[in-house]
Amino acid sequence: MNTYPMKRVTIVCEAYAKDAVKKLLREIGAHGYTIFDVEGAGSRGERPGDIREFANIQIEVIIPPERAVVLLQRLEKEFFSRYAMIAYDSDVRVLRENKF
Amino acid sequence: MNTYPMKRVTIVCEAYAKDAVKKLLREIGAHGYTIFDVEGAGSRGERPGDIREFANIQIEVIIPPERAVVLLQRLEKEFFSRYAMIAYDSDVRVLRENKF
Amino acid sequence: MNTYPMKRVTIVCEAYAKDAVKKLLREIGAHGYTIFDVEGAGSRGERPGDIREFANIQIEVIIPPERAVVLLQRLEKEFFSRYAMIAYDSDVRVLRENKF
Amino acid sequence: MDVFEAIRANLLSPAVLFFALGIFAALVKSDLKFPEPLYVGLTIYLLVAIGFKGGVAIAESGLRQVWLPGVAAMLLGALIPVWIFPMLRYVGKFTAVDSAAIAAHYGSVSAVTFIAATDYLKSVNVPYEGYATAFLAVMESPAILVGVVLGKLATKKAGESSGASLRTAVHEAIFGRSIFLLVGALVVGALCGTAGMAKVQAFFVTPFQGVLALFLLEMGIVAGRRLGDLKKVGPFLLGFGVLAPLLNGALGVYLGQLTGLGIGGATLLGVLAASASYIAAPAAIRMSLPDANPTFYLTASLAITFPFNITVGIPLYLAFARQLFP
Amino acid sequence: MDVFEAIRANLLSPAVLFFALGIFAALVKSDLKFPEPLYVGLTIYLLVAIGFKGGVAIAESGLRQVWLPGVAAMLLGALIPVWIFPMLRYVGKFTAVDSAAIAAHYGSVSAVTFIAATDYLKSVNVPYEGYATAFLAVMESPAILVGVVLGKLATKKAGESSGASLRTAVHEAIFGRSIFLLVGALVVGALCGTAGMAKVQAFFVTPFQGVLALFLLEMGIVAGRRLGDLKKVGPFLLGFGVLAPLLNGALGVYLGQLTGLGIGGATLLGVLAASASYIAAPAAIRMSLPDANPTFYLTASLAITFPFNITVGIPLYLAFARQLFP
Amino acid sequence: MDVFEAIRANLLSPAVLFFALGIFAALVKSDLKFPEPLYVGLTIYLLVAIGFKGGVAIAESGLRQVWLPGVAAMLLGALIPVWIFPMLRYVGKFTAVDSAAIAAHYGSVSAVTFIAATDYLKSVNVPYEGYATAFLAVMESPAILVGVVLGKLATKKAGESSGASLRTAVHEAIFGRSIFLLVGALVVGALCGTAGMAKVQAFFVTPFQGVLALFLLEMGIVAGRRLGDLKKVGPFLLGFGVLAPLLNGALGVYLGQLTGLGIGGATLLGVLAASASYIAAPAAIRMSLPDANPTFYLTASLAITFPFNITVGIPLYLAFARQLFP
Ligand SMILES: Nc1ncnc2c1ncn2[C@@H]1O[C@H](COP(=O)(O)O)[C@@H](O)[C@H]1O
Ligand SMILES: Nc1ncnc2c1ncn2[C@@H]1O[C@H](COP(=O)(O)O)[C@@H](O)[C@H]1O
Ligand SMILES: Nc1ncnc2c1ncn2[C@@H]1O[C@H](COP(=O)(O)O)[C@@H](O)[C@H]1O
Ligand code: NA
Ligand code: NA
Ligand code: NA
Repeated sequence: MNTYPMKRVTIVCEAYAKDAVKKLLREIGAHGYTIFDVEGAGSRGERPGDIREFANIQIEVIIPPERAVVLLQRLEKEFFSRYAMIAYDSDVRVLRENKF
Repeated sequence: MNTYPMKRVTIVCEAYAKDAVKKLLREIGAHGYTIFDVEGAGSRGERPGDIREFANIQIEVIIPPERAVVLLQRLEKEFFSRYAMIAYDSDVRVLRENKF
Repeated sequence: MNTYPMKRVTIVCEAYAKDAVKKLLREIGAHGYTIFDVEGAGSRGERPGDIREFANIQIEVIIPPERAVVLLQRLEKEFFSRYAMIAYDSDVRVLRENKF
Repeated sequence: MDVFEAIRANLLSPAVLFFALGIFAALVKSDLKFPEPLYVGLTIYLLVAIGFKGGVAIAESGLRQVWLPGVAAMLLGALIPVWIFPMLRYVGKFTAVDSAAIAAHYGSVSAVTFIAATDYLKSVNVPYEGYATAFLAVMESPAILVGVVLGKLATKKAGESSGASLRTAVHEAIFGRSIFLLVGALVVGALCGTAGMAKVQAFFVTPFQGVLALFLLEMGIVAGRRLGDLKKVGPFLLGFGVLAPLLNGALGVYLGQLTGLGIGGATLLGVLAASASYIAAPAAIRMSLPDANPTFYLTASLAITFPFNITVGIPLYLAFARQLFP
Repeated sequence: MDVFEAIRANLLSPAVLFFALGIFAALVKSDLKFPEPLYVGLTIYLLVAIGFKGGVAIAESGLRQVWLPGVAAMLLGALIPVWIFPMLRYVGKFTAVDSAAIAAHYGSVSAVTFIAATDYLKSVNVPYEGYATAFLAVMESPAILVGVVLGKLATKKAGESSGASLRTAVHEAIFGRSIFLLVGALVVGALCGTAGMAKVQAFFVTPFQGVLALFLLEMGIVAGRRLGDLKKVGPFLLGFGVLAPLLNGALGVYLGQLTGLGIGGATLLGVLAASASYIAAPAAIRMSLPDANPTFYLTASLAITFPFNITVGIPLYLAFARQLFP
Repeated sequence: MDVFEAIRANLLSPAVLFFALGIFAALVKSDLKFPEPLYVGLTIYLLVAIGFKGGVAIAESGLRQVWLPGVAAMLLGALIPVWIFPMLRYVGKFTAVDSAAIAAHYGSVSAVTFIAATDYLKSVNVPYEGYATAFLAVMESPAILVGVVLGKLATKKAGESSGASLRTAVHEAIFGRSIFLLVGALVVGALCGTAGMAKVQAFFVTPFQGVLALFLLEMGIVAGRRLGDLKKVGPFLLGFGVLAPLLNGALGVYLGQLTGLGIGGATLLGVLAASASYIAAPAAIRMSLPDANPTFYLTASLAITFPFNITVGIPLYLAFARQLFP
């Protein structure tokens, strides 16, 4: 069984950033994404996720390494100053290289 | 403190595949699993997770590397063609080697 | 774009351990955390997450490697015997080193 | 009151208007969305309420009147796939497993369509047999099982692997959420009868129509979201999604009259025959015929037949019943 | 009406039948499941409604009648652990911390059992003091605190570390979700009295019994899921789960009569004494006595005592009250 | 009844008492928390119910009476930001984008505050125009759009990038969850009129006040959680959060009388002008003016103005209306 190296970029942010991030993912050509409703705390304080105004999400995207770089750069440039958000990437291995 | 290398296999799929995947996990001898209700999009379109018929889940399993291979192979063979699903693995380190 | 190595410590445990774990995270100086409501099964049996008494959560924390060690050690010493819980760490790369 | 008048009246009911509002919300991409637990909660409420009411009605009328039309309803449900399957397979040129899957959905029933029909009958003051819910209960599973068997035979023939065992299908078709709630509440209602009803009426009966209206708002959103798939499924399925209900509906009404139901009851049996399942069937089929393409059966039942029945179908079946009955 | 007749009547109420349906659903592994938010929502509704009603009743009757039985109830709750702890520790051979944890659960109370009892009293036309809810409110915490102290002392002795501080326990026992809602709604009800009741009656009172029935369906599923653990806990705890309520129930009824309550009120005090907490206590105990094994106290209170009280216990306590009162 | 008496009466209503209970729960860090789906469900219920009722009222009274005060309300909403923006910018020394964001919130409206006001008017037997809900509907969006435009101009000037396009704002302001539900239900209600109302009354009207009380419990928790931010926003915003509603409220009442509304209707228009949005506005602003600091506008509208209006404001606006009307 061959597996192929990919990056998983994880973005945790306030729910209001959802559409903007989705748009960005389309632009960089991600083939898909997975979104979690989460609770959390960070420099922007607690996000109990009790009401929409303070809701928090985690977005995970599997993309080829080169795209991951672009994604992180644009997140840093366009999002970090605006939204409660963190982003990081890690290495994963997938089975169907060209699905991602 | 000793930590031991394990694989974390992540499966994102439509909720209807849940029981089938759980069965598979038992068969390959996983000692546990964690399931998330998620929203997502991929080649099989959007899964807003609004109603059960379009619900989406993520399953994470910590297992020894050799078992991870078996799991991924069987997922590829028996599930990929049938269900909206992706699977990938990554390296993690645990504290209690024989718990997994 | 520079990225910096961090550890992501993942803790999956019964919901009742939540406050205790949060307290621990404060003590070891984590700057934030993200919490997921999950379902799961392990050596302590099924946690269907249907009612609070059997609820299950996953906590993810991004911290510097040296702190990760401390966190895992204290979890092993103070929590594993008491709560339904697993913990493991993995390598990630972040953009803002001193945010974590 | 002529047919068009009847349809107009139906279209102006809160339930149907909220359904339309939901479709509109989906079309304009409003961020309006019912959280899944709310959807599940409303479903549970509606199924338990309708089942309980039906059970009490059976306790009152006794099984003697129920069994004949009940058996007829069951047979009808089981036989509908038998004409739908070949039609899709050989006329529509669908794969065997897809044909079987769709057939299962149209033989089975939609509880919400049934509920909307009772709502409509009330509003036009047409009385109906309270125990008609029993027909809803007995019609949900048989078609699913028939469909799964058809699918298995076909895939067996083609030598493909056959996914989750038939046992899964049986279990899902009998103990699956919706059917279990409906039958369970029916039995509970039958056991505690009017005395029990007196206690819970204020929750299960009085606000019922309002809850239905709210639920149809959500159903509109869900159906609206699938409208995009209409082009994926092709013209044949579009036509099928409208004609099949008309045919099955007529069959149902006719059978209702034959087995001694009144205008109301016959209409409801017609509605059941005409309706396509989108809760019980998709779950059972997805798990036991995983090779069938969900886009086909979900779009047909949810985005074509369901809206058609809710808006135009129900008044038509009543009109047809009015013709049949002297 | 003799006892068996009374039990039969209780078993045929919608609430109990839905509870049985829930257990059945769990046994046949139906995928029927209430989403957690729905469960929480129903809990909130029931606690607020019962608390509010009780508060209004207090506003009407005045504290003068409430305080004596209230104090008695409180003492009863605090003392029950004192006989249960040694019994489990030395007869049942449980560890000290497990004994303390279980004792806390049986000294504390189950709001749902209390609500089901009021439901039953209504259906058999036995009047009861509306302010009885106050007893429910004051009995929830004391036993938890006593249990935690017992557990701490024991574990201290054994020199083990003692988990979350006692402060956690106190805070959880006073401000924990269920007790907070109950007491809070009670105070709100007492403050706005009948005038306020008139406004919210249609939501908090009229549909109440129906909501209870639906909630018991879920409780049945939850309890049913734990039935598998019965073999894990051993025969002693099985017997204990049935005998302890009978004994505590008798105590409660007797104390009720002593402190001047009527048949209805005395029965309710008996039900409270007999019931075991499965919302407030597990939360507080898990956090302040983490070394206690949840399987023991959850199975005992949720899978043994709760079903026993709901089905057979409640009518028995009423029957006993009928004996006591001339 | 003098003002203080009126305020006392308001403070002792179930709705306000439950709101206070919620704030208390947050302050004592009770783990009481409504799951988000429950919060969303209650919001949907309240918006649909109030919208539907308003629509039926319009169907009854006809548009002729509604349009004049309706247009006035709309203008009022659009103009409030025009005096609030410079005040915050130049007196309060807030950044342009923050001033614009806050202005949008105060020009827009809070549906829950409006609902609480109708609740209050009922309890003090002051009749009001049922179609007043139409004002709620038309006042929600305009101020948001004005605010966004002000913010864009400012940020453009400052040459910053301008986040999500104005189109997002317009879409969110028109099709956003809350406004969509309200207007949609209003149209549905207007279309099916009293006939439709008869069907759904038992769900959308009868239990309404009780649901409001329960919802305010949750709102209290949410507002209470933000109290900690009060020190972050500084004294100016604290004063602003109380004075702005008083001023806008007076404006609203006055305008109501000018355009021919009765005491009740004028009070409600005052309440609308005085209220600050915390559902529609935050969503639209966060997406179209991401550079504005949410702590300012959320704390002001949710933790200062909302509690003020619910407790003291509403009776004051009524008192003022009583002065104005001969
Ligand atoms: N160190 C961390 N580990 C895990 N999640 C974090 C961490 N810091 C922040 N987060 C998540 O990211 C969200 C936004 O972070 P912030 O912008 O720092 O408030 C928080 O609500 C958390 O859910
Ligand atoms: N590139 C991706 N990154 C993250 N999640 C994905 C990706 N592609 C697919 N998924 C998830 O996997 C589910 C099934 O994928 P698919 O079979 O491609 O529709 C989707 O609904 C997503 O939740
Ligand atoms: N091998 C595993 N892989 C993924 N999650 C696990 C695994 N084992 C346990 N868990 C999670 O950790 C929780 C507690 O584990 P345990 O203490 O073994 O019952 C379970 O409910 C699961 O959610
Ligand atoms: Na059918
Ligand atoms: Na007790
Ligand atoms: Na305003």
